[in-house]
Amino acid sequence: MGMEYLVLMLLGVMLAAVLIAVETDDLLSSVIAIGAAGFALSVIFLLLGAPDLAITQVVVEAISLVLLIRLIVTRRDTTGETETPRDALRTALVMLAGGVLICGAYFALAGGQGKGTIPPFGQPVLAHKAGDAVPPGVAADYLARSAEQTGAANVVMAVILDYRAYDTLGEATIIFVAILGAYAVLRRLGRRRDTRESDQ
Amino acid sequence: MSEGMTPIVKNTARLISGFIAVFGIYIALTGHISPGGGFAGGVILAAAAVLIVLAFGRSTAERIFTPSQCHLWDAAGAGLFLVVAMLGYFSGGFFVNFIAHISKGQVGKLFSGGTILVSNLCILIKVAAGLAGAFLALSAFRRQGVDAADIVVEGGQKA
Amino acid sequence: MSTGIYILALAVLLAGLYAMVAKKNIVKIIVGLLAIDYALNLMLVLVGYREVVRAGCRESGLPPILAEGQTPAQLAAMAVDPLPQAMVLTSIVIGLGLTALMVAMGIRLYERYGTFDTNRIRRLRG
Amino acid sequence: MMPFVPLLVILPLGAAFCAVAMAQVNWLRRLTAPLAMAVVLANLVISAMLLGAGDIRFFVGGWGPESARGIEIVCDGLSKLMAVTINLVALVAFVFAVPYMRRFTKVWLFDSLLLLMVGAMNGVVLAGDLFNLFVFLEIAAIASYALVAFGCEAEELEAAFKYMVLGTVGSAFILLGVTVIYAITGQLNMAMVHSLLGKVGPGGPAVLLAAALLLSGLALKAAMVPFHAWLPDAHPSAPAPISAMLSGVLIKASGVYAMARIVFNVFGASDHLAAILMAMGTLSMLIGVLLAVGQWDIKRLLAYHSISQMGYVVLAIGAAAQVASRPSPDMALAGLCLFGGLFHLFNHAMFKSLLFLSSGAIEQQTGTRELKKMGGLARRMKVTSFCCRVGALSIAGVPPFNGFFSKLIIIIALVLAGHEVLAALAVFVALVTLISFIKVQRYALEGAAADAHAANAVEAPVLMQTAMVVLAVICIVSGLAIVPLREHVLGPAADALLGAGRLLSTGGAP
Repeated sequence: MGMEYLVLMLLGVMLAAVLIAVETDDLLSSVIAIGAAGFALSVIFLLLGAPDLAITQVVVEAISLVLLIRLIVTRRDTTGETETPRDALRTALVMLAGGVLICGAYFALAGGQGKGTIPPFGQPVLAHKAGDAVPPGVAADYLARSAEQTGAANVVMAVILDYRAYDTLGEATIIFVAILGAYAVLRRLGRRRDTRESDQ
Repeated sequence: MSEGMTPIVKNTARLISGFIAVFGIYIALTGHISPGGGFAGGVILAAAAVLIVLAFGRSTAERIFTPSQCHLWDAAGAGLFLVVAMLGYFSGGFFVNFIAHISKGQVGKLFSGGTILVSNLCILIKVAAGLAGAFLALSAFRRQGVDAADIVVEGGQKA
Repeated sequence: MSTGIYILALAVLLAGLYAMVAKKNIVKIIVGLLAIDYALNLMLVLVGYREVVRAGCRESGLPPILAEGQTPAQLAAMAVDPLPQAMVLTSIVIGLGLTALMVAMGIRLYERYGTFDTNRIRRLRG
Repeated sequence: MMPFVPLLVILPLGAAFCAVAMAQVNWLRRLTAPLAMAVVLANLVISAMLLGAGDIRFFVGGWGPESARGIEIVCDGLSKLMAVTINLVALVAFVFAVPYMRRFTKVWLFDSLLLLMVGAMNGVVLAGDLFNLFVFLEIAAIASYALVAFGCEAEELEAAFKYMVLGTVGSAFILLGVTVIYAITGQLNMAMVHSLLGKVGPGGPAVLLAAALLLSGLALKAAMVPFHAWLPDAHPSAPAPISAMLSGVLIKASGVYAMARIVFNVFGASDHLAAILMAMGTLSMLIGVLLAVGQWDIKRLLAYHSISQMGYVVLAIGAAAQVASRPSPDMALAGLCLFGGLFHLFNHAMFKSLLFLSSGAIEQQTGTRELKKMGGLARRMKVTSFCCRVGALSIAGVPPFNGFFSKLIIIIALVLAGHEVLAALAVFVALVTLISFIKVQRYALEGAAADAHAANAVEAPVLMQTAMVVLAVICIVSGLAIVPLREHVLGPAADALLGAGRLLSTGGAP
C-alpha cells in the first residue's frame, strides 16, 4: 500500500523535472533536468517489479544525456525565443488536445469494474477473477509456462527473444536504421560537388 | 596534447573502461536468468567506447575502433541475429527456439534457454558497435570552426 | 488514488507533447521527445502492474523472474505482467534511436542555420 | 506457399544488413544496388505468387494458433494487394535511382535505408499483431526521416526535422492506443482483440479512447487534413525515387492501410469511426486540391495532390464502414465502396510514383522545379513527357486511364450509399485536379523554354526512362484490366476487410 504513495511521489518529482526541463531558458539545465526525470523513472520501474527496465533505462539515459550534451556543449544559442502568433495557436491546440485526452482518460479509468473501462491500477487483466468478462490474457500463459517451454528463468527475456522474437528483430532493426540514418545525415556533403557544378 | 581531456581523466578512463566493458558483457550473458539482457549490455559496452572517445579524443579512439569496423560489426550482429532466426526454418518455422527443443538445460543456469543466450550475444554486438560508431560520427562535428567553413563553401555554390 | 497515478503519467506525456509541438528550440523538442517516451513507457508498466494479497495484506507483485526455489505456478499467481515490460524494452530502444537521429539532425541544422531556433529555421513555406 | 511469407520481410532486412557490410569493402561497394534490385525483384515474384494462394496465417516461432502466444503473420487479400504494390513501386524506384543517385555521395547508405523501408512496409502489411504493426511502422518511419534528409541541404534537413517531430507525435499516439487496448483485453493479436472487444462492450469509454488515439496517430502518418502540415515539405524535399516511395506507398502502407485494418478488423466497423473517416477523407480531398492549384513548384504541387487523392481513398473506406455498420448492411454495396477505394489506392501508387519520377527526371535535366522556368520539354524530352502526360491524365481521371475508373466507381458507390453531396464534391475535386494538371502540361511541356537550362535539357538516361515507361504501361493496362483485377486481387482484398465486419454484425454487436 505504501508503495503506491512512493510511486506517486516519484511521479511528482518526475513531472516537476519534466516541467523544469521544458520551461527553463538554459539548455544545459533543461538537459540535466530531463536526465533527473529519467533516473526517477528507472526507480519507479524498480518499484513496479521491472528490474530489467530499470537497468536498461539507466544506461540508455546515460547515453542519451551524453548525446544531448554533445549537441549543446559547443553550440551556444544566444538568440532568445522569438514568439509568433502561430506559436500561441499551437500552444492553444496542444492544451485543447491535452484536455480532451485527460477527460477521455478519466472516463476510461473511472467506473472501476464497469464495462469497457481500463482495469484499476494494480488489478490488470492478468489478475483475472472468476466471472470477469475478459480471460487473463496471454501473459498468464507466459508466466506459468516459460520455464518449461523455453528454459529461461527471466520471463521478460523469454518473451522478448522467444515468444515475441519477431518484434525483437524489429527492435534491432530500429536501432540499426536510426544509426544508419544518423550516418546519412552526418555526411559532410550530400551531393557531389563536381557534378553539381557541371549541371549549372 | 590538446586532444582529449586531462591526464587524470585519461588515466581513470583507462582503468575503468575495461571494467565497464566486462560488466556489459556479463549483463548480456546472464540476460536470460537475471535482469539485464543484450540491449542493456550492448549500451553499457557502448558506454565504455563513449568514455574512450570523450577522454582520449576522436583520433586516438579511431586507432582502437574505426567507423568502418563499427559498421561491419553492427551489420554482422544484426545479420547473425537473423541467421539464428532463420536456422529455425529447418525445424519447421521462423524464429523457432530450436536449441530449446533439443535440450533446455537446467532452468536458472547459464546454459539454458536455448537460442535466447545466442540472440542476446548478437544483440550485444550489434548495439555496442552501432552506438559506438554513431558516437564517433557525431563527435566529428564538434568544433564550430570546421562547420562554419563548410557553410561558406556550400552557400556560395548554392546561391 | 489509482486514477491519480495514470493521470500524472498522462500529465508528463502532455508536458512532452507541449514541448514537442509548441516549443521553438531544437533541444527543447528533443527533451519533449524524451518526456513523451518516459510517459509512454511508464503507462505500459503501470498497465501491467499487479498487487497481490498475501497473508491478508496487499503487497506489490514480484518481478517476472524465476528465483531460486520458486515454482512457475507461484510466479503466475504473484508476478507482474511480463508482456508490457517486453514492449517497453522495444519502446526504449525506439526512443534511443530517435534521440540519436534527432541529435544528428540538430547538429546539421545548427551547422546550416547557426541557431537552434526553429522560427529562424524556416526557408520552406508549409 | 506458406514458408515463403516471412521472406517478404526477412529478405530486404537481411539484404540491408549485407549491403552495409559489403560497403565496407572497396570492390563490393558497387554491388549494393544490384543486390537491392535482386532482392526486391524476388519479393515481387513472391508476392505475385502469393496472389494465387489462399489466405495464410503464419505463426512465428512455431507457437500455434490456440493461445496467440507468438506473433501472427496474416497474409490475406488486402496484405497481398499491398505487398504487390509496395514491391512493384520499390523495384521501379531502385531502377530509377541508379542513374539519379549518381549525384549523391555514399549511395550504399541510400540503398540499405530504402531496403529497410521496403522490408518494414512489408512487415506492416503482413502484421497480425498490434504491437508488431507499431514496430514496423516505426522502422519505416525512421528510415523515411533519414531518407528525406539524404541530400543534407538546409531545406531538406528542415523538412526532415519537421516530418520527424510530427511523425514521432503520431507514433506516440499509436503506442498509447495499443497500451489502452492491451490494458482492456490482455491480448495483442488482432483477431483475439477483436473478439474480446466484442465481449467488453464495443462502446465503452476506454475502447473509444483507444480508437481515437489510434486513428489520430495513423491520420498523422497518412497526412489527412487536420494533420497534413508535414507532407508538402517532406515529400518534395526527398530525392525523386524517395518522393515516389513516400507518396506512392509509405502513406498508404503506414497510414491508410493500417487505418482500414484497425477500423474493420480490430474495432469492427461502427458508425462513429465511419463518420470520422468520411469527414477526414472529404476534408483532405477538398483542401488538398485547393492548396495544390496555387503551387508553382512541381513537386510541391504533386505532394498536395497526394493529400487530395488519399482523401478519395479514405472517403471510400469510410463509406464502406458506414454501410457495413448499418442495421441491415448491404454487403455488396460496402464491397463496391471498398473496391473503388482500394483500386484508387493501387492506381494512386502507380500514377503518383510515375509523376514524381518524371518530375525528378525533369528536375535533374533542367536543374529547376519551378514550372515557370520550364517549358517546351515535350520536344526535348520525349519519353519523359509522354510518361508525365500518362500520369497526369490518370490522376485527372480522363477516361481510358486507370484513375478514371477508380474515381467513377467511388462516385457511383457514394451515390448508391446515399451520399449525393459527397459524390458531387468528388466530381468537383476531379475537375479541379484536371485543371491543375492542364497547368502543368501548359507550363512544363508545351510553350517555349523559359531559360537556358530548360532550353538545353536532353532526354533522361535509359534506366530512368525504363522505370517511367514501366509505370506508364501499368497505368494504361490496369485501367483496361479492371475485371480480372477485381476478380483476383481487389475482390479478395475487400473481402478481407469485410469478413470480420460481417462476423461482428451478425455476432457480438449490441
